[in-house]
Amino acid sequence: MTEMTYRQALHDTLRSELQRDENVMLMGEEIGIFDGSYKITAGLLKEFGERRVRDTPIEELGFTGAAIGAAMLGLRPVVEIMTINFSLLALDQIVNHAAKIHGMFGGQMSVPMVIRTPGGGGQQLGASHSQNIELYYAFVPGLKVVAPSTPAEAKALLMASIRDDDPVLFLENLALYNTKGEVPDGLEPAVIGKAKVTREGKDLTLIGYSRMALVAQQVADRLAESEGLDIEVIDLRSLRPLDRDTVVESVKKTNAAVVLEDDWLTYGIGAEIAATISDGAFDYLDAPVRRVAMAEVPMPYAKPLETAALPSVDDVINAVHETLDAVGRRR
Amino acid sequence: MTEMTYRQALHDTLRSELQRDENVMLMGEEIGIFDGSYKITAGLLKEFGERRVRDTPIEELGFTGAAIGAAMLGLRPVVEIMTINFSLLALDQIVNHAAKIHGMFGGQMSVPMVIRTPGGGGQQLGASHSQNIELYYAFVPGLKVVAPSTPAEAKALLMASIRDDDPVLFLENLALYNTKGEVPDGLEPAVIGKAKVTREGKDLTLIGYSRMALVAQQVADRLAESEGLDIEVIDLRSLRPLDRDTVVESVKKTNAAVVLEDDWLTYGIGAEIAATISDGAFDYLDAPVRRVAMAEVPMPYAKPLETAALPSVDDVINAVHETLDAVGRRR
Amino acid sequence: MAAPAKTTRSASTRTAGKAGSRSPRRPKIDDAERARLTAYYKQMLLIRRFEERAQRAYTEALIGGYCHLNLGEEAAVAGLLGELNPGDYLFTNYREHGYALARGIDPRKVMAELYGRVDGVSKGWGGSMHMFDVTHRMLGGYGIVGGQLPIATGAALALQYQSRPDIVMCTMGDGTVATGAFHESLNLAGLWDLPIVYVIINNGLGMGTDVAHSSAEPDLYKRGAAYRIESARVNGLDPEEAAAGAKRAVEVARGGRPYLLEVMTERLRGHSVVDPAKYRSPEDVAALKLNDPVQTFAAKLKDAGVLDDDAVAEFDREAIAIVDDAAAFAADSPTPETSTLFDYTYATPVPNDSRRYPGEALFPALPVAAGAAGRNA
Amino acid sequence: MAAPAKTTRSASTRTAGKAGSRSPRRPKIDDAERARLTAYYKQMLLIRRFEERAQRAYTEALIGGYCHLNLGEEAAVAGLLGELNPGDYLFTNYREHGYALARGIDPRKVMAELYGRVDGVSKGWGGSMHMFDVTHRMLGGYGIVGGQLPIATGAALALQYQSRPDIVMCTMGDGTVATGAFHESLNLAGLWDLPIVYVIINNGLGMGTDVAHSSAEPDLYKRGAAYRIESARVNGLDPEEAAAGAKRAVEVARGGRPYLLEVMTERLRGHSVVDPAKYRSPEDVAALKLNDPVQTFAAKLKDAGVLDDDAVAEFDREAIAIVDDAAAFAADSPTPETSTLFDYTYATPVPNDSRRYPGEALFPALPVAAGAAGRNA
Ligand SMILES: Cc1ncc(C[n+]2csc(CCOP(=O)(O)OP(=O)(O)O)c2C)c(N)n1
Ligand SMILES: Cc1ncc(C[n+]2csc(CCOP(=O)(O)OP(=O)(O)O)c2C)c(N)n1
Ligand SMILES: [Mg+2]
Ligand SMILES: [Mg+2]
Repeated sequence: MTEMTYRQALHDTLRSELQRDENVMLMGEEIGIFDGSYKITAGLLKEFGERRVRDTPIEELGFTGAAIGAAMLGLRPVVEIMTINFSLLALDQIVNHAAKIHGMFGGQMSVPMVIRTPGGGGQQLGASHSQNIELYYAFVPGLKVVAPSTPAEAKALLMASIRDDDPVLFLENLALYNTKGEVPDGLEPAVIGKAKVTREGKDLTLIGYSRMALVAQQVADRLAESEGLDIEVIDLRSLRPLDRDTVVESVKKTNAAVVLEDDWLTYGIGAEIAATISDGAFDYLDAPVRRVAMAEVPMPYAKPLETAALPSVDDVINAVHETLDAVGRRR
Repeated sequence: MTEMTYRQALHDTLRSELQRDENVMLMGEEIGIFDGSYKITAGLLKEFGERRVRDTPIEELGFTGAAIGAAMLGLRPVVEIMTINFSLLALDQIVNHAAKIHGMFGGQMSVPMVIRTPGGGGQQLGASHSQNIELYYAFVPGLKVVAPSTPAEAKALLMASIRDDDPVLFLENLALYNTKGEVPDGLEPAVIGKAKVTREGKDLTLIGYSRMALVAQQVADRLAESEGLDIEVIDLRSLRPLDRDTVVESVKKTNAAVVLEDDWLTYGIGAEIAATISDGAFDYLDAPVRRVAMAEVPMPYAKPLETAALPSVDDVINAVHETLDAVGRRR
Repeated sequence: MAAPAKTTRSASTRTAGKAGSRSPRRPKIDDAERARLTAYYKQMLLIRRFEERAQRAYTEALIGGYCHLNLGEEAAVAGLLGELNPGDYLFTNYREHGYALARGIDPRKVMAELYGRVDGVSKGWGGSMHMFDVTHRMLGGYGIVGGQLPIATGAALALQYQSRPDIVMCTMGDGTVATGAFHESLNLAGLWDLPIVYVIINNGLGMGTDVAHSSAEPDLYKRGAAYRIESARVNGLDPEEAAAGAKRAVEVARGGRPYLLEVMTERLRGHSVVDPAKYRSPEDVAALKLNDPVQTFAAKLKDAGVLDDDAVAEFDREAIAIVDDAAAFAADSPTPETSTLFDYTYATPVPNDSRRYPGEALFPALPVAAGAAGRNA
Repeated sequence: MAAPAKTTRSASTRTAGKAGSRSPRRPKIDDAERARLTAYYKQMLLIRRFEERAQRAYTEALIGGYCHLNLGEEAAVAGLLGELNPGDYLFTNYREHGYALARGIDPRKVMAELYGRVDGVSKGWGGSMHMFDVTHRMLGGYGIVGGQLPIATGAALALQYQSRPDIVMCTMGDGTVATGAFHESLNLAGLWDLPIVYVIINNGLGMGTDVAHSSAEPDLYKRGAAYRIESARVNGLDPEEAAAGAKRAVEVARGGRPYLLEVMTERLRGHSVVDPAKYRSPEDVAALKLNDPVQTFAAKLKDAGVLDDDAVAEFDREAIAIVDDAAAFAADSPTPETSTLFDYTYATPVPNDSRRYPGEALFPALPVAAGAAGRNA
C-alpha cells in the first residue's frame, strides 16, 4: 500500500506501461517539453525520448487519427487530449473511425489505443472549457469508456485500458488530480465493464462516477454520522459497457436511488441510469429516481454563477432527504 | 391544403424564406450546382444566385463556423450538412461556439442560424454513414433541436427555426424525404419547444420523433384495427427544449408507455424520455417504460444484418404487447 | 464573387495537353517492356469491366448503399499501385474497387463484398465504400471524406517507429484537399518525416463541384509547399505517366520523407451510380469520350505494336470472364447470419456488452408469479 | 526524427536582426509624427501595466480560471490595431486583454471582466479568455485554439454579402496554424475573396512547444501561398513595423482579398500566469530581456528626441493610475446575481427551457396528500 495522488497514479502507470511494452507510446499536446498541461506526463520525455513520448502540434483530429493508424499497425498509443472540450475536434476520428474499424471491416483489425482526457468544471474556465461530455463517447458501440474516481482505480483501469485491444476513452477529472488514496502494491489491471459497490447500505443507493463517485462517498459518510443513515454507494467505473445489474441489484435492496452527475441533466449520463433503475427495479422502487446534475446553461465565468450551476454536496443531501421523504410517504 | 412530400415542403419553405428575407442565405456542400445531395435545394442556385445559395468546399468545420460569424453580423444562414454523420467534423463550432456565444459573452450577440441535416439508417450505407446522433445536439444548452416527422411539421418548424434568433439543429431523415402529407395553406411557423399529441388514446402512450413518430402512428393504427387497442401517440417535435409535461400528462392518463428511437438504446434520446416518465408519472405507471431502439453495434452493410439491427414495426408491436401484459399482471 | 482562375474541366487540357496525345512510335520494345505494358492494359481492362458489372448489379438491386466507380481512373490506379511492394500499405477513400483489384485481391471477394456476402473482403460488413484486406495490406476504404488521411499518417508513424522498410500510400479525391484532415495530416508527415505518399486523384469534381469552386489554389500539388513536402502533378490518363510519378514519390517516401502526388484523371460517369450528372455540359461530356484512358492506352499500344485487335478482343473476353465469374461467385455466397450481429463490436470481449436485438426488453419479464416479490406489486 | 531546420528562438534573430536594432536617428519629426509615436508608446505602456496588474490580481485570487497575458506583444497589438477603423471587426484568441484596451474599451470594463463582475465587458460571463464588446466591434476572445478563425471568416462573408466597406481582422498564435480550422478558413477566404486579415502573432511558442515542433513549414507566412493569399512577415517588437505590415494587409482586405500577416513577437513570461516556463533555457530568457518591446521603443523614442526620461516616467505614472483605477472599479463592481443564471441560454425565449438549479427536482414533490391520487400509491 502506498498513498499517492490520482495524478501520481496515472503518471506511474504510464511510466510502468512504457517500460513494460515497447509498443506503448504517448502522444499529445504539450506532454513532453511542457511536462503535460496537468503534469501527468512529467519527466517521461526525458526518460523515454521523442520516439516514445511525442509532443504534437495543436491538431486534435490529426494526431488522434494518427494514433488510430499507428494502433492498427501494432503500436499501443496513449493519446492525451488536454481537456475533453477539445476532443470535439477529434470526434470524427474517434466515433466515425476508431469505434468503427473493427466492425466495419469484419473484424480484420483492432484499434488498441487509449484516449486520456479530463473533464471538469468548477475552475472558472468559462463556457467552452467546462463541459462534461463523456456522454458523446459512452453512447458509441465500439468504444469502451472508463471513469476512475480514485488513485487505485485510475491505476487499475489505465493498465487495463492500455492492454485492451479496443479504443478506450479514459475519463479523468481536473478536480481529482490532487486527491489522494491508497494504492495497493502489485495491483492488477481492472476488468473493464464492471461497476463497484464502494459502500454497502440499505436505506438508499447513491450512484456516481469520476468526481461524483467521491461526492457520493462524502454524502454517505456525512449522513451516516449526522443522521445514522445507511447509504449504499456505487461507483460506475465503466460508462460503456454499463453494468446495469450491479445498479439494479442494489436498488432492489435499498428501494430508492439518487444519481449524481457533473454533466447537464437532460439526456445526460444520469438519464440512462435513472431509466435503467426505473425499468429493472420497477417493482422495488419506493420513490422516483432523483438526479442531481449541472444546471442547463453555458457555464458562466463568474464564481457565484459557476457555483450555482454546479451540483454540490448540499444539493445531493437535499435530494437524498426529499427522496427518503417520498419513500416515507409510501412505506 | 396541398399534398406534398417532406422534401417538397422543405424545398418550398427554403424558397419562400429566401424570398421573404434578404438576409436568409443557404450554404453547404453540393447544394447548388448539384441541386443538393438529396435534392432539397434543387433549382435554388439558379433562382437566387451564388450570393444567396453557396456551394462550399468539403469542410464542415469551416463553413459551419463561417455561418456562425455571418449570423453574428446579421445574416440568417441555413447550413446543410449532407448527413448528420459528417456533422461530427463541425461539432466544435456548433457546441463550443454557436451554442455558447450568446451566453459566454453576456448576451451581447445572438447566432441566428439553422443547421439542416438528415439522420438515417436502413440505406445500407455502413457503419460511419448510418448513425443517429441527434443526442449530441439535444444534450447542449444554447442549441435548439427540432425533428419534424411530416411535411406540415417540416414546413412549420423550418419557418420557425429560420426566424428564431438562436442556433437551431433541424433534424431531417433520409427515410422521410419521400413521404407525403397534407400541408395547410397559410401555415404559420410552429412554436419550438412543444410536443404534440398526434393521436389520442387511453391504453398506452407511444412516444417518438422524426421517422419514429410515423412508425408510432402506424403501430397505433394497426393495433386499433387488429386488436381494438386505443393507443395515444406523441410526436416530440422538439428534442431541446424537451416538452416533458405533454409526455408525462399523457402517461398519467394511459399508465403505460413505449419509447421509440432510431438511435442506440444506452444513453440514447429514449433514456431521457423513459427517465422523465418514470419520475413524473411515478405513481401512475403500471409497467416499466419500454424502449425500442437500434442494436448497439457499428451498423453492418449486409442487408439482413442491417435489418436485424434496426427497430421495426414488429418490434414495436411486440414491445406494446409485452408492456400491456405487464400492465395486465398489475391491474 | 470572383473565383480564382478556373482550371479547365478536362484532365488532358489541365495537364498541358499531355494526356491523350499519343507518344511517338517507339523504335524497339523488348519483351519485358511488352509484358509490362500489356499488364497495365489488362489491369485497366479488368477494372473497367468490373466497374461496369458493378453498375449493372447495382441497378439490379444486387448491390446496395452508395456505389462509386473508378471509371476513368483505371490508368491512374494501375500505374500507381504497380509501384508499391507487397509490404507497403494502402489507404483509400470509398471509390476503391479498382484499387482492391490492382492490389491483387481476388475479384470474387471484391464483388462478394459489394453483394454484402460472407465471402466479401470485409465479410459483408463494409460494402462498396469499405474494402479492407489485411493480407494484401489494403487497410480501407473509408466513406468519410478525408477520414483516411490521419489514419494513414499514423500507419506511417508506426512504420517509422518500428524501423520497417515499408511505406504507406494514401489516396484521396481533389475535393478532399479542402478538409482540415488534409492539412493536419500533411503537417504531421512533414514535421515528423513520415514515409508516406499522399495521392490526390484529381478527377476535377467533388460530387458536382469543380476544383475551381473548392480550392483557393486549384493547382493542388502546390499545397505540398505549405508543409515542405515535395510534390508534383502527373497525367493519370496514361498508366506509364502515373507510374513515373509514383516511382519518384515512392522513392522519396522510402527515403523517409512524405510526398504529395497529384494525378489528373477523369470521372467518366456520375459521382455514384445513381447520379445522372446533369450538371455537366455537353462539351464536357464530349471531351470525356476523347479522354477515355482505356481506349487511349489501347490505341497507344496498338500504335507501338505491342497489341493488335485480336489481343485487345481476347483480353476483353478474359476480363469479362473474370468479372462474370466474380458475379456468379458473389451471388452464390451466403449473406451473413443475423446471429453474427454482435460479433465485431469489440476485439477484446467485455462483460455487460449489449447483445440486444431491437425487439428485446432490457429486463425481460419475469415469469408471471415472480413480479409479486416486489414491494409495490 | 529530424525536425525541419529549426528557427531560432528569439523574435529579433527570427526576423533577421531587425527587431531591437535602433533605427538611425531621424532628422526631423513633425508634431503629428511625434503624437503618433507617443500614442503608440502610451498604448504599449498601458497594456504592460494592465497585464502586470492582472498578474498580481490573479495571484491574489481576484481573478480565476486561466489568464494569458500580452507581455511582449504590446508593440504588435498597438501597431496592428492602429490600422483598423472603428467600423472594422476584431476577432482574437484568449490572449486578448491588450487588444481590448487598444480597441478603445474602457480599462475598467476589461478589469471588471477579469474579476467576474457585472460591469465587465462580457458582464462577468466570459472572464479573461472571452472579452467581447459589440460597440467596439471586438467580437471575442475565444478559448478554443483556432475556434475564432471560421467565425471571423464568416463575419467577412457577411460584410461582403452586405457590400459594406468594413473588414475583419482575426488574430491567432503561431501554434494555431496547425489546426484544421486555419486551413479551412483560409481556403474559404481565398476562394470567396473575403475582406479579412489573418494575423499570426508568432511568439515562438504554443504553450511550451516551439514552432519547429509544431509546423512543418516554420516560416508561417509562407502558408498563405497554399490559398493564393498574399502574405508577409514583419517584426512585431516595434509598433511602426507592425503597423506598416498591417497597413498593407488592411489595404488588400479593403480591396476585397484576404491577407496573411505574420508578426514576430516575444512571450516575456509563461504561457499563462501559473506557468513558470521552466522549459526555457537561461539563454532564451536572457535574450528576452534584450527584446522587451516597451523598453526598446522607449529607447528608440528617446534616441529620436521624441521622449525624455521625464515624459517616460510621467506616462508610466499615468498608466499605473489608469490601471489602479480600473482595479478599484473592478473590485467595487458587484458579482452577478445567481438569479441571472438562466438569462443568457437563449436569445429567443422558448417554452420548456430548463431553469432548474442542481438541487431542484425535475418534478417537485406534490403536497403530501396529493401523491395518493396515483394508482400505485
Ligand atoms: C466529411 C464528409 N463530407 C461530405 C461527404 C459526402 N461526399 C461523399 S463523396 C464527396 C465528394 C468527394 O470528392 P473528391 O474528394 O474529389 O473525391 P471523388 O468522389 O471525386 O473521388 C462528398 C462531398 C462525406 N462522405 N464525408
Ligand atoms: C483546440 C484546443 N486545443 C488545445 C488547447 C489548449 N491550449 C491553449 S493555448 C495553447 C497554445 C496555443 O499556442 P499559440 O497558438 O501559439 O498561442 P499563444 O498562446 O502563444 O498566444 C493550447 C495548446 C485549446 N485551448 N484548444
Ligand atoms: Mg474528385
Ligand atoms: Mg504562440
